[in-house]
Amino acid sequence: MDFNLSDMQRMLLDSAERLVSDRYSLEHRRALRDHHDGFDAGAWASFAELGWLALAVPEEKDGLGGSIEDVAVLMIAIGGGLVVDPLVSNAVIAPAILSDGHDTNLLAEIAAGERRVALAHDEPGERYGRGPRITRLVRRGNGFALTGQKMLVLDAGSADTLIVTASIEGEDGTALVRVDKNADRVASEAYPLIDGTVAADIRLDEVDVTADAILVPAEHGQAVLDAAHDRAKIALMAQAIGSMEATLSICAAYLKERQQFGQAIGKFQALQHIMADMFVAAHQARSALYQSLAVATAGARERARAVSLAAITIGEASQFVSRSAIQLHGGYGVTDEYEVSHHYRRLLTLEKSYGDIDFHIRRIASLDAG
Amino acid sequence: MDFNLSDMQRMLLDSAERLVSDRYSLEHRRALRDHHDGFDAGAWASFAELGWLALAVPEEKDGLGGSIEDVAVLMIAIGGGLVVDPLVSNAVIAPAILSDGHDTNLLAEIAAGERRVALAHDEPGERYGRGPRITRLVRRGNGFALTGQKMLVLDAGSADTLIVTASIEGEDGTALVRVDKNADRVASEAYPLIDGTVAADIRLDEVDVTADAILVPAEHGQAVLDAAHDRAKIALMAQAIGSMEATLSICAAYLKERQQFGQAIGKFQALQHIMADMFVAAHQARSALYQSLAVATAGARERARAVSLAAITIGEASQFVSRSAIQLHGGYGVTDEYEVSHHYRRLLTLEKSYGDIDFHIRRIASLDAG
Amino acid sequence: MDLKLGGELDDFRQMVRAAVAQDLPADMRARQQAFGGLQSENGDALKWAAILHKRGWSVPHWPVEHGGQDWTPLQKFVFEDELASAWAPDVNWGATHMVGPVIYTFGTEEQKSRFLPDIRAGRYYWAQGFSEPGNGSDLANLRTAAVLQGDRYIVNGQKIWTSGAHDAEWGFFLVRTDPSVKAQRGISFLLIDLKSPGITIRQIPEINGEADLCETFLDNVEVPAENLVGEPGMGWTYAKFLLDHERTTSSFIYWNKRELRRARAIAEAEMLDGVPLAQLPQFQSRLARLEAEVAALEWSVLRVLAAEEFAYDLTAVASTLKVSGSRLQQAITELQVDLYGALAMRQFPIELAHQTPTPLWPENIAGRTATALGSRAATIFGGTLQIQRGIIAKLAFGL
Amino acid sequence: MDLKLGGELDDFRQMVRAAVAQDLPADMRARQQAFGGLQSENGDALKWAAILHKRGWSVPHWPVEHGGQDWTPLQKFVFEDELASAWAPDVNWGATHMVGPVIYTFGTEEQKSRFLPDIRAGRYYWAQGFSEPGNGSDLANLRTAAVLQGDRYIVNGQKIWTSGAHDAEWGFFLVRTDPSVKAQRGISFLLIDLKSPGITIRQIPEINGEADLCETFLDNVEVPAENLVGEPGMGWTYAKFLLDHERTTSSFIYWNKRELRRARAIAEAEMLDGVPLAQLPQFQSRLARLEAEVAALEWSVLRVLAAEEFAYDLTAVASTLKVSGSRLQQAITELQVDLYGALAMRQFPIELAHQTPTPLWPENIAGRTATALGSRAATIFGGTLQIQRGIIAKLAFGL
Repeated sequence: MDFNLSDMQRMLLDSAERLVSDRYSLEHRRALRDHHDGFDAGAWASFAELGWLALAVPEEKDGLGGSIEDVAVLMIAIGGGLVVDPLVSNAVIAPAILSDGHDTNLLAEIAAGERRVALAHDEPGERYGRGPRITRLVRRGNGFALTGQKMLVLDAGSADTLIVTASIEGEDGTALVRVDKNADRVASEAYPLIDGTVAADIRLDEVDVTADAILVPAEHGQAVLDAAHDRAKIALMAQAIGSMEATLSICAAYLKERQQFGQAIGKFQALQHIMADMFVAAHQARSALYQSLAVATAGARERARAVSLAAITIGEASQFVSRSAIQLHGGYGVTDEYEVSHHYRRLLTLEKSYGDIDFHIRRIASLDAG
Repeated sequence: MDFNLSDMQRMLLDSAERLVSDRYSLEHRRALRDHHDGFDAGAWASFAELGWLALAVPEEKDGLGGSIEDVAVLMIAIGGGLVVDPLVSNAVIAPAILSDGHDTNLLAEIAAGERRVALAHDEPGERYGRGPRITRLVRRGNGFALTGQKMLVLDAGSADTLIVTASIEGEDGTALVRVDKNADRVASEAYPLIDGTVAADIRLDEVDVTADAILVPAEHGQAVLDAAHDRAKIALMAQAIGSMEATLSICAAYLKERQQFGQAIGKFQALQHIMADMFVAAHQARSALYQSLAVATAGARERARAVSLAAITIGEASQFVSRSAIQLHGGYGVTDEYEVSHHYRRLLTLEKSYGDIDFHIRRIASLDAG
Repeated sequence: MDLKLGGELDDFRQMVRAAVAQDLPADMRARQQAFGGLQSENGDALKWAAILHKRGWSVPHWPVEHGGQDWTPLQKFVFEDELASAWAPDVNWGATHMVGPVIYTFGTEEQKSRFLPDIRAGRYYWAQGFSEPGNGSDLANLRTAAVLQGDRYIVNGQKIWTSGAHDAEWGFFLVRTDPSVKAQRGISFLLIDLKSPGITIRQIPEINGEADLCETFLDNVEVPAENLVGEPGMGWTYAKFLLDHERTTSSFIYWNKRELRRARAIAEAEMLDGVPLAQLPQFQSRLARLEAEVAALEWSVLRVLAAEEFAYDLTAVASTLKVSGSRLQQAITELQVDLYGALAMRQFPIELAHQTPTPLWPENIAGRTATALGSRAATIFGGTLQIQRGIIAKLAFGL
Repeated sequence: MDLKLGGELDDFRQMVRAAVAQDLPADMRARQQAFGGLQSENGDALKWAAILHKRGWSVPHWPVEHGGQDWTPLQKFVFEDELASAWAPDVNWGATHMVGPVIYTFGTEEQKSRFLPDIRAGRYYWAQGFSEPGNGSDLANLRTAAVLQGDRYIVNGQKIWTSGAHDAEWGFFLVRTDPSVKAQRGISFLLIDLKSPGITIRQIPEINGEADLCETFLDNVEVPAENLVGEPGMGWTYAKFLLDHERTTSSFIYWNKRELRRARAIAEAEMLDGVPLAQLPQFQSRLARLEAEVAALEWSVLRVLAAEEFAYDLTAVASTLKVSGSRLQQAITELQVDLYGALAMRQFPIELAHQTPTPLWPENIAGRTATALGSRAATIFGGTLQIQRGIIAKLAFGL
C-alpha cells in the first residue's frame, strides 16, 4: 500500500499545476465565464497535447492507459485551480462508455481534442434517476427515431456530440446512443451554472438515429452508465479535494495578512479553531477519496457503495470548508472578486452533480436492502 | 402579552428556590440516590404543605386552580435544583387525568401527599406507542380482569397506586384504570434510571378490577391520555429550562475560577464562544417553552403540534448545553462529583421521556398529513 | 404571565391584511415571490413606501409627531409579519430604520423638515457609509476624514459595503472629524449628497450575480457643515443608538417565517419517484427542526417586544436573535437548494430572476440559489457571528 | 500510488482470525460484547494478554528483541482490527503502549529485565500518573516533587486521572526533580510501586457508574533512585515520545468500527410499528453518515501507517485522527442511545452490565448508555478537542 505519487503521477501533477498557475488566474477565469461561455479553446488544445484527454483511454485504443488513480491525481490539480472546462465528460465519462464499444473513431476524436461529448441522461421530474423514463428509441426502417427530453446535461455548452440514454421499443434496459447536437430535430437550450460551466436542456423530437449510432446496447447500458456515473463522481470528488485544499491555503494566508483590532485575525483563537476544523474535514475528505479509489475497479456493488460513502463525507466537507472560508473572509468572502466565493460555488455544484448527499444515502440504503 | 411573573408566580418561584437551595445540595441528592431509592418522604411532605401537589388541581376539586404557566414556573425552579422527586406524575399527570373524573378521593389524597401514583402506559416493543397493544380488561362478573405488561413506568418506584392504560374487551378506545401497586397478581420490578429516579416494569396477570376503578372510560381515554402526556412533556421541558440555565451559571463561574496556562480559562476565546452558543441555545429553548405554553389549553391538534415543536428545540438545546458544559469542565465534567454530569444525565432523560426528538418529529409529520 | 396573543391583535391583523391585499400591486408581489431576499428588485422598495405612505404606514415605528403610528410593539410586529407574508417588498431600511431615527432624535429642525418627509414618501434611496476596507467589524479604526473649512467639511476616504449606493441619492456616513482623539471619539455622523463632485461609486460583483454592495470613494468631497447630525464627535454614539433601537430586526423573523413556508411549498411540489419530498422522513426532519427553531425565534422576538425582564443583559439577548436569525437564514435557504437537488445548480441572470425559464423548470426556482448564496452574508454583515458570540460572553457572563 | 489492501494481508488476516477464534474464551468475549468500552471488565485485560503471550502476540508492536513481532504496520493494523472485531478485550494500555516502550527505549538493562517480561505476560496493571488537579491539559505546570535523598527519591504530591490505579501494582509518574528550572524542564519519569507506604488511592465515581478514574496522593513516598527512567529532567521528552509513538491510536478506529456495527445491529433489531429502525430513512441517514466518516477515518489511519508524505506537519495530521475519532466515539454511542429511545434511560449497575435483565429488555442493552456517557471523556482526555485544534492551527498553518 502506497499513497505517494509514482514518477508518472508526479509528472502529471506537476504539468497540471504548472498549466493551472500559468493560465488560470482568477481574472482569467472570471473573464472566460462572463465573455466566452466558459469554454477556452486554447486551453482545450493544451489538454489534448498534454495527453489529458487520452489519459483514461486504454492503450489498445491508442490511449495512455492511465489508472483511475492517475485520473484522480490530475483532477485534484484541476479542482485546486478551479478549472471548469468539460474534462469530466470527455476525459472520464467518454472513455468509460466508449472504451469497450465499436465507435473507436469517436473516442479517438475526443482524445485528440477534436470533438467534445456530453452525456444526456437526466430527465425532468427525476432526482438523479436511474434509467430514462421519457426518452425512447422507436424502430424506423433500418434505424430508429429518438424522442425525449433531457435536462441539465452537464458540459453540454461546448459539446458537439451527445451520448443519450434511451429505452428501446420492445427491449429491456437502457441504450446509449450517439446524437449530433446540431442534428435536425435536436433542440438545445444552454445556460450557465453557478460555477461558470454551461449545461443544457435537450429536446429530441423523432431524431433520426442509425443502428450503428447505438454505442452501448440496451442489455449492457445500465451497467455501463452506472460505472460511468461512478467514475465521473470520483473525478468530481477529486476536484473537490483540490478545491478544498486550495481553500485552506488561501484562508491561512488571509488570516495572517488581514488585520483587525490591531492584530492579524489569525491570532484569534476562535478563527484558529475554525481553520483547524476545516483541516480535519478536508483531511477526512481526501481519505474518503482514497477509500473510493481503492475499489473503483471492483464489482459494481462494492464500487457503488464506496463511492456513495465518499460522496457523503466529501459533500459535507465541501460545504463546511467553503462556507467557513467565506466566514473567515468576512464581507469580501461574498464578493465575486475573492477566490473563496468561487470555490464555494464550485464545491456546491460538485456536491449536486451525479447524485447529491441525499441520493447517495438512499443508494447505500437500497444497496443494503437488496 | 406579559412574560413577567405575577405576584403569585413570584411567591411560588421564591419558595421553590428557597426549598431547593436549602435542601437539595449535590451531596444530599447523591446520598438520596445511593441510599434511599431516590425518594425523600420529608421533602414530599413539604411539597404537600407548600401546595405544590394541589397547584394544578381545579379549585372546585379543592385545589389551587393554578394555570399551566404556574406549573411551568414551579418546574423551572425544580429543574434548576435537579429535584427528581415524582412531581410530574403526581402534580401534573394526576390532575390532568383525575380532575374531570369521579375519583375525587384519589385526587385529594395525592394533593395531600398521602398517596402517589404513576401512569403505566408504555409497553414492550413500543416506541412511545399511542394506545396500549397488550394490556386489556376482560369482563368478569361485575368487574374486570386486567392482564398485560407495562414497561418503564416512570416514578413507579415510590408510587403506591398505578393508573394503567388498557383496552376493554368489546369496546374501542383506551380506558384508564386505577390499580393498587401492591394488589395480588401485580408484579413490579423497580430499577433506577440514570438521573436517579426510579421506574418499574409492571406485569398484570388477571388482576381484579372493579367497575368504579375505571377512572376514564375507553371512549375518552385517548384524548385524556394525550393531554396528560403533553402536559407532562411541558412540565419536563420547563425542568429542562431550569436545568440548562443552572448549567450556564455553573459553567460561567467555573470558567472564571479554573486556571490553566497561567490564566482563568474563561479568557480563552474558544471557550467564550462555546458559552455564547450555549446561551443562545438555552434562550431559544425558553422561548420554545413559552410557545408551547401559549396553546397548552387550546385544541388538541394545535397543542400537540406546539409541544412537539418545543420538544425538538428543547431536546436539542438540552443535549448541546449539557454536553458543552462537560467539555468546559474537562475531566471533572465526567465525574459524579461535579454538578454538570448530573444535569447532563437529567437532561438526557427529560429528552427521552414522553417522546424523544424522533417521536416528536414523526408526530408533526403525522399531524400535518392528516 | 400572559402568553396569549390576544383578540384585539387578531382584529388588527385582519385590518392590515385587508389593506395590504388591496394596496399591493400584483406585479410587485410577483417579483417579491420570485426574488425573495434579493436586492435587484426594480425600485419596489420606494414604490411600496409611497403606497404605504398614503395610509400613513410607511414609517409606523416612528414617533407619531414625525409621521409614525401609535401602535403597540406587538401591533408593529403583526404589521411587519403581515407585510412579509403577503410578499410585500422590503423598505429602504437605511432610510426608514437608520438615518430617519437618527435625524428625528438628534437632528436639527431644518434637517428634520428637509429629510423626513422624503423618507416617509419613499422619494429616494439612502445608503450607509460606515465600514471601510481596512476595518470590517472594527469600526473604531475609522479613517475617512472630514476637515472643517469654513462652512463645509472636506471629506476624503473610502467606504465599503455602502449597499445600494449606486441607486441612492443620499448617504449617511461615519467620518473622523477630530484626528486628535482616539478610537471611537472624534467620529461624526454626516449626511452626504451622493451626487456631489468627488464621489465615485463602484458596484462590487457578488457571489450570487448581484452587484448591490458598493465601494464609495470620497475625494475632496465638499459637504455643507449643516449636514452634520447632532454633536461633532458623537457619531459612534449615534451608530450604537441605531443598533440598540432595533434589537429584534436582526432576527429576520418575518423573512425566516416566509422562506420556511416557501421551503415547505417546494417540498410539497418536488417529487421523488412520484412522492412529494414533504412526505419523506429525511426532509420532514429538516422541515420540522427548522420550524421548531423559527417558532422559538418568533417567541424570542416577542419576549423582547413585550419587555420581559431578562435575567441577562439586553444587548446579549439581542445578539442571540442575530445569531439564531442569521443561521436560520442560511439553513432555510440551504434546505431550499437541497430540495431542488441538481436543479439548484443553474445560475439565473439576476435581471431574469423573476421568470420561470421553461415549463420544464419549477415555478419561482430562479431566485432561490442566488438567495441562498447571498445569505452567506447573514453571519457576516452587521457584526459577524464571532463578534456576536464575543458580545454574549462578555455581557451575559462577564468573560 | 497503490491503494489495494493486498492479498498477503488477507492471508495474515485469516491467520489471526483463526487464532483468535481458537484462543478467546467465550465468557471473556461475552463480557466484552456487553461491556464494550467500559473499564470494569473483570481483569480480562491481563488474562487476555497472558493468552496472547503464549503466541508471542501480547506486544506485537514492540521491537522483536523485546518480544515484539516482525510485522508490517499494516499487519499490526489488521491484527488490532481482528481482535476488536472478535470482541477481544482491550489490553492494559498503560503497560503495553506507554511505560513498556519508554522502558525498552530509555531504560536501563536492569529495568528492562525487571519489568518487560511482566508486561508481556500481563502479570499486573500499570497506571499513569501525569495529570494533577491544578493542571489538566497544561502538564508543564506540574507540581508533584521528587527530592533525591541518598539513593531514593522522596515524592510528595497529588495526581489525578491515574486510571485503574486501584487495581494496579505499578505506576509511571511524571515528577518534578529539579524545581530550579522552568516549566517542562526539571520533570522526570519515575516508576513507583503503588503499594509503597504513603500512597493513598481514591476511586472517583464517574458519570456512568464506573469508578476507574482515580486520584493518587503521595505523602513522603520513598522510591529507589534506580526507578527513574532515562535521564533526570527528560520526563517531558519521554512523555512526548509516547504521543509521537502512537499517532494513530487516538483514532479509536477499531473500536469505532465495532461500535458502529453494533449500532447497525441494534437498528435491525429495534422496531417501530413492526418495521426495523434500519429501514427508516431518518436512521438510515445517521447510519450512512457515520459509516462514511468511519470509512474515511480508517483510510486516514492507513495513510499514516503506510507513510504517506503529507503536505502538512505529521503531528497536525495525528491530531485530525484524534478529533475525528473522539467525535465519532460520541456520535456512534449517541446513536445507540437514540436507537433504544426511552429504554436507554435505565441505569444498570456496572457490575451487572453484562446481563440482560429480563426477556422484555433487548440483549446487550445494559452497557450501552454507560458507554455513551463515558464517551463524553473522549474529547477531553489525552488533550482536549480545543487543545487538538490549537495544535492543528499552529502546526498545519503557523497560526
